[in-house]
Amino acid sequence: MDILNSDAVKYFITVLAAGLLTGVMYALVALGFVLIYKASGVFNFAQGAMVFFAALTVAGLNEKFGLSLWLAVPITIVVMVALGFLTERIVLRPLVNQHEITLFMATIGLTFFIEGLAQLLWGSNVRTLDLGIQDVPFQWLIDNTGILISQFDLIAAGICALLVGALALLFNKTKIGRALRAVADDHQAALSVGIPLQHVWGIVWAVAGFVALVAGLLWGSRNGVQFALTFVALKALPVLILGGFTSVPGAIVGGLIIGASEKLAEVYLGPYVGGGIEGWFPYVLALLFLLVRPEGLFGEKIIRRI
Amino acid sequence: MIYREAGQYKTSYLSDSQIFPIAQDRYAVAALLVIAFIAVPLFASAYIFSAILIPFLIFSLATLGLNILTGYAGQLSLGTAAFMAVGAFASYNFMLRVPGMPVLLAFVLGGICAALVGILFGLPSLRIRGFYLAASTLATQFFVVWCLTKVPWFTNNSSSGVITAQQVEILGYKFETPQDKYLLVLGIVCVMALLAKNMVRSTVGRSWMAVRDMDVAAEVIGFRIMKTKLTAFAVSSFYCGVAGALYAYCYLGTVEPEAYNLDLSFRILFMVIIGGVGSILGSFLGAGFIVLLPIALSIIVHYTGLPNSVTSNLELMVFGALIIFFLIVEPHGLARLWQIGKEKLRLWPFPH
Amino acid sequence: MSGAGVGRREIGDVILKVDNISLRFGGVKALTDISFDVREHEIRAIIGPNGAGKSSMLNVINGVYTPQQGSITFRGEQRRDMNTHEAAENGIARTFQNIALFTGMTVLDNIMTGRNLKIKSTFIEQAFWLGRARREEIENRKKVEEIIDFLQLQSVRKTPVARLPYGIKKRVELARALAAEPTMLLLDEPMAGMNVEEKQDMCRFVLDTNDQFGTTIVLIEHDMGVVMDISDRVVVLDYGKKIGDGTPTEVRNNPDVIKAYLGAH
Amino acid sequence: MSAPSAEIACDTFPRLLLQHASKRPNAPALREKYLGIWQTWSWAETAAEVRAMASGLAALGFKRGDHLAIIGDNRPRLYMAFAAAQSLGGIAVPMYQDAVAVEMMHVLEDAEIRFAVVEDQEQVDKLLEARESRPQIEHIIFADPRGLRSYDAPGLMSLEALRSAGATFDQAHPGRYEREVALGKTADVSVMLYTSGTTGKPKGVCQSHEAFITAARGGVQFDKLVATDNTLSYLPMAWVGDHLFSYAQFLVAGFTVNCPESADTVMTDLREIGPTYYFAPPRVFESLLTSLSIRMEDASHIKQRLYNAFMKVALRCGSDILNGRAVSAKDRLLYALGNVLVYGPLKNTLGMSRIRVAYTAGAAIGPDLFRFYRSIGINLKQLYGSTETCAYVCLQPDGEIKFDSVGKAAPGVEVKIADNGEVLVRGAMVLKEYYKRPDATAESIDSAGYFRTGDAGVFDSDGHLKIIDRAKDVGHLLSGEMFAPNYIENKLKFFSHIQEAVCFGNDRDHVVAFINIDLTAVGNWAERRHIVYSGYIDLAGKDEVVALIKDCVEKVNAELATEGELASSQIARFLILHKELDPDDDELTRTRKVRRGFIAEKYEPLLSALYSGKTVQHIETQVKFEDGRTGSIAADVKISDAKRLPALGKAAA
Repeated sequence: MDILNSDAVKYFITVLAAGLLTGVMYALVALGFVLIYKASGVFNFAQGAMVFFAALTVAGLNEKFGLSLWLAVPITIVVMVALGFLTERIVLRPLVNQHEITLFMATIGLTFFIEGLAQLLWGSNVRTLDLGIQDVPFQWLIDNTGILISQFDLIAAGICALLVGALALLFNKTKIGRALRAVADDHQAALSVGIPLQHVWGIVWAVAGFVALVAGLLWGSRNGVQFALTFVALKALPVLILGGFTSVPGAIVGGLIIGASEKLAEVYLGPYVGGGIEGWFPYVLALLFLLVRPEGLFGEKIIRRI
Repeated sequence: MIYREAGQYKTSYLSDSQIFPIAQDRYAVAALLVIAFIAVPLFASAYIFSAILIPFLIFSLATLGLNILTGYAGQLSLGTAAFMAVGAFASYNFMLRVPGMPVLLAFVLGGICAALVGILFGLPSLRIRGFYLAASTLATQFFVVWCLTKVPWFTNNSSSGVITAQQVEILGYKFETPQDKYLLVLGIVCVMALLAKNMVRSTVGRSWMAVRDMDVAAEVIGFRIMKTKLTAFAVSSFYCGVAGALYAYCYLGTVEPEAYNLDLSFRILFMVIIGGVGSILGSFLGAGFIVLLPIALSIIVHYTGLPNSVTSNLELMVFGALIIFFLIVEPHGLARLWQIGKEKLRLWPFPH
Repeated sequence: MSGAGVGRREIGDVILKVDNISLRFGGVKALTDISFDVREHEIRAIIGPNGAGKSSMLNVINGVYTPQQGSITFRGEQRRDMNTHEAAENGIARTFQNIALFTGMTVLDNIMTGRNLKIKSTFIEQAFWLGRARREEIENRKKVEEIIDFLQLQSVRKTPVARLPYGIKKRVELARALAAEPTMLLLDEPMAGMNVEEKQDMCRFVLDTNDQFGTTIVLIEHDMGVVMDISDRVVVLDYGKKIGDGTPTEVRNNPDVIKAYLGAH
Repeated sequence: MSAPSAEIACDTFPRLLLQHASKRPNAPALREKYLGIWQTWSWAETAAEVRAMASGLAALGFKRGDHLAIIGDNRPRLYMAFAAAQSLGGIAVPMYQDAVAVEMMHVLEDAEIRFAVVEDQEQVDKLLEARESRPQIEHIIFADPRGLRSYDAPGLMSLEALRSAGATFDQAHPGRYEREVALGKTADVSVMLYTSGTTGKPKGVCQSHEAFITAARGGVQFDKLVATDNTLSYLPMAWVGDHLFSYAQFLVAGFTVNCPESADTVMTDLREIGPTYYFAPPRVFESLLTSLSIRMEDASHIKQRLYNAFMKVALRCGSDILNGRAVSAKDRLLYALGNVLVYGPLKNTLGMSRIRVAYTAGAAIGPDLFRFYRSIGINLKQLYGSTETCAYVCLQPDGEIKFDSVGKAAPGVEVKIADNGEVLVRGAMVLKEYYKRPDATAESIDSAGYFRTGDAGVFDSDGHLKIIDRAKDVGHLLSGEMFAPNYIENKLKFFSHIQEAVCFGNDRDHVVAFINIDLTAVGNWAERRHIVYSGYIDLAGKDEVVALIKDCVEKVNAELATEGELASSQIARFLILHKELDPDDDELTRTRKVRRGFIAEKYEPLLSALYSGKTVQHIETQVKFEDGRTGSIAADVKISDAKRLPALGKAAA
């Protein structure tokens, strides 16, 4: 058991754990994508912008109006839910039954709109968001194992787990959840048994807005609230490619893989090629993966009939 | 209304398949070319050349490139800027490292390098489609820019990562003034637009559209899907590569890899959407629109007395809203509006 | 309309032979141990109730599906399975049950795509509209125009296919298949969803094609009247199995076929 | 006879052809839209094809004086067949391509057809069927081999085969073709056109080269037609008008004749070619105007207002501008603006922007219709003629256009009015004879050489001829006043809602009318009023429609009231027929003239109801469908009274 105690191994575990915990947060963003994709077949590129918008709104309310987090967060929840509803109403409803690429491009437009709106409302300077959780190593772990793991990451991971659990409950135990799943399985069938499709879509967008807020709070307090937050959402793309667009477990597993692999790659591969590979490594990984398994880890294989 | 087509009949397939079958269109295009090549250089100011006309033409070329891939071949790409970057840095290195390299050849070689990278990153398109492909083209975007930033050889060991484009000289004539550069870009863009038009009206263009519209049927009638898609990637990337080189040589002058970022890719995608998916003319309309819009916005903002910082955010919002608007109301963009208008004029005063 | 076989080209040797073809999708058996042959210049119909595996059979013949078992012999060359591109190069063209036209193109361009295998110029030559590319474009346009004339599509030549009525779309699809000058034409329900007049037209076009170009035709059709009128021989499938094979009269009197059809209706 | 020289007189069609071929070998003679483009035959190519065809016919034994039947749509090769037959001293006999077998049979037998050049399988089938009872039909030559590959009837061959046989024959007999052409005399019969014949069997009208060449020369000179003109030939080749415009004038003036791709594409093809010289019967102009109005109704409000405003300007001054009369500067300016915004585009979309001269004939044209085309700047004119006069008697000179006259006597034509009002014509263009009908010939040409046109007409003060009716149709009411049914029918038909009208009144005390509504126009009218209908019968029976037609009838009555003697011919009662009159049911001739007697017999119950005062009459009618089956339709036809006005002239007196 000496090997486990060697510095190299400890370092590896530290990196891996940090990666996995980041991955959990990726998964959280990816979850927003999956929710919307499952229910309405829209690949919502604007999820990242929604994360940014949420974080900026909380920070802005806090900074400009001096509202405490306890007040700013509920207001933002309302704003995000409204944003989700409006998006569904104004952007996606008129595009129903369009080609998926068209929907995708519409969400790119939405991304720009939301980003512009966020900065127009709150300005474009970098802000901090203090959730009261220190981003310091978890002392107990250092004492006992010598592995450095951020306390913040751990708590964030915990919150993510809670959220996933809550969503799972929502999906599996409630009436809305059952309707949602029915819609996800087959739009036509859901319609024919009388499930109000657009109602369900509105709810999904609202929930996605809420998920974006949670992600925005966590990422914002970790990295500061700034435009770069939107790039976090881009990281969710490889996560989705790995996990499959329609799978909640896929989003989680994919997030963990991407989080871990990009950190490991950066630490162990980066120095040889000049560093900064975190930016593209997940994509190339996902790309290579796609070539082997185009439908993702948990996605369903599509048989095309002619 | 202005169209008088009675009596324009075709006695050969050649005249029937010409680019502008209607005589009035031919005259209009000829007039436009005369204006662009002769009148504009005589009267336009340096500001108009460098702030409007040159970027408009270069973006048109890049949009044309993306339109070939997305509009004609149906493969969505978010990595346009990366191909532009490859074209620019490859041209730079050809100029730098090959003594006596003619600049036009360097542009072509830059385009070819971009085409090769395009083929490489187009390979996934054989197995994946739709936004899976779009997501994977993001890999190109990030990887290429990272490569150019991290490998000092590409930027000739420039410490800041910034390169300065060499002097453009063709047959001893130095292209220095904005006017010179405008004419050079205009010439290249016209020739390449013509080539693109020829491609889309020939078998290669039909193969792209066939794969776009119904790939199984395309395969059954004998198109090779792989060859078709990769040709589209290659041609598209070539166009983007040349546009990227012109962006560096005739517009920015000094340039860093980050200039070819994701934002530029999106901007060109917007030009395609607003201009018209699957339309050569649309590429020009879209580019014109998106080049002029911020200028118009800043004028408006200036007159309304709002702070200047508003402009850039307003620009984002207007772009976003316009994209959504066009996708909902007129998915084929300005080109379709133009076409509808033209049809109306042809049928005037009848509605149909 | 002339009756079956009247004055048509003489039927030749076996051009296509499928032996013991079995095809499964996952656990579902689409085709089980199917064997039959098609002779040169004949019109061979495949009939059967819905889900009998007719379309799957065509998809196996031109390589869209790969059967798990069996072999295909086309023009004397035996192979495990067909590949789509090989099939096209060997002169097998087809139409689809659900119209598979290129919706963003005009009628003319759609039919021109059918000639792609005849085009030898590279995309660079095409970009420069050089001698060979231009010549090929014009030669092929002429061929396409002959087909437009043959199928009487003159008035819609430059109409985008999306704007056409259903019956004309079907005809354009036939035109695209004919543009390849195929030796064998696979028609998947060419008359489905048509009214009586359109059906008559289509029958005439199918017979004319067979007559004029000597094209071997394998067609799937539901309308028994049509099948009996125009086909030389008929294969009957039911639940992926062959239950009858012979001339229309033989098939009509086959007790298994009668049973399957009565059972289906 | 010696070999022909270039000096030979151009007094037969084959010699005219050769002259064009030698003088302007590369100029376009014929065009046909085929395989998507306008395939062109130069004069040299045309002459060469004709030569090959003629030699081929000669090889088959076609002799001087033989008849060659020509059946099909307007195709360059069929026009060439005329010249080929004439080169050998033969006579071309064009036949209506849509004629049913029975009608065809009569002509085939009457003209003793041994040779026929036909377009396609459809015609071949008809001839093969005819041959079972008319075995003299030896050779059937078809232009389009489609579907005919497996036919093995004796004497059946393709035009392609005929031409190659001709080429071989030509080589074996050098100079034969030239000799044959040189043998032709201008007085030889060149073509035999069958009259549509409102009564009795069609008669073959024998016309010489001289007749048609004279008529063509007169027209060419009159309207200054030149070699660069273009026409679109789309009217039946068997009709005298087409023969004059697309064959005789084509060879005289040397302009280009363009053949449309198919019947479906005539409008598109017209637009593409943009002819400079155009001919159409009134019904074509009428249906064009109808479809134009319907299309305009869908236009946006602004466009409609623009259109209406400028059409007002055009109606005010358009004709005057075209006639070269003085027009105020303001109107000229407005008209010029209108030309840019409305008339120009309108003519362009109709394919008429290049027209220098357009003619209409064959039936009376409504003044509104006529005025419309002239006002937008189309030089539309009327002419008067018949099969027996090579469609050539009176023409309207430029600048002297009257809506109700057919113009002045054309160059080289003598016209006079007989005592009974009948128009008499003398000149080179008058027929040689009716084929094998010396009785009919004698009856229609008087001792002084005047041809009786059978039309009743008067000259007005400017020397313009005004045609009132068929002379034999002009009858008298019981009261003794003149009754000219056609005249009244035409007035009715000028209303766009009325497709056909048949008037009765000879030897009766008042006039009654059968009316066919125009399904398109009235259907549209009904749709705009949200009147639901299922088809012609249903629509014709609607009270609203009856009221609409009644209004038209009363307007006609009002007009008639001002016309002296004709005032007594006002329509007392009318009905809307329950079926459309149809040539297939023998109610109309192939040229769509009503067969009044036949109709009176067929619808006897309706006619007696009109005169008996009933308001409803049940009737059952046999009809023939397109596929040859017959069926019957039954309906209760409503009969209405129309208001008559006191004669204005009389009231004053």
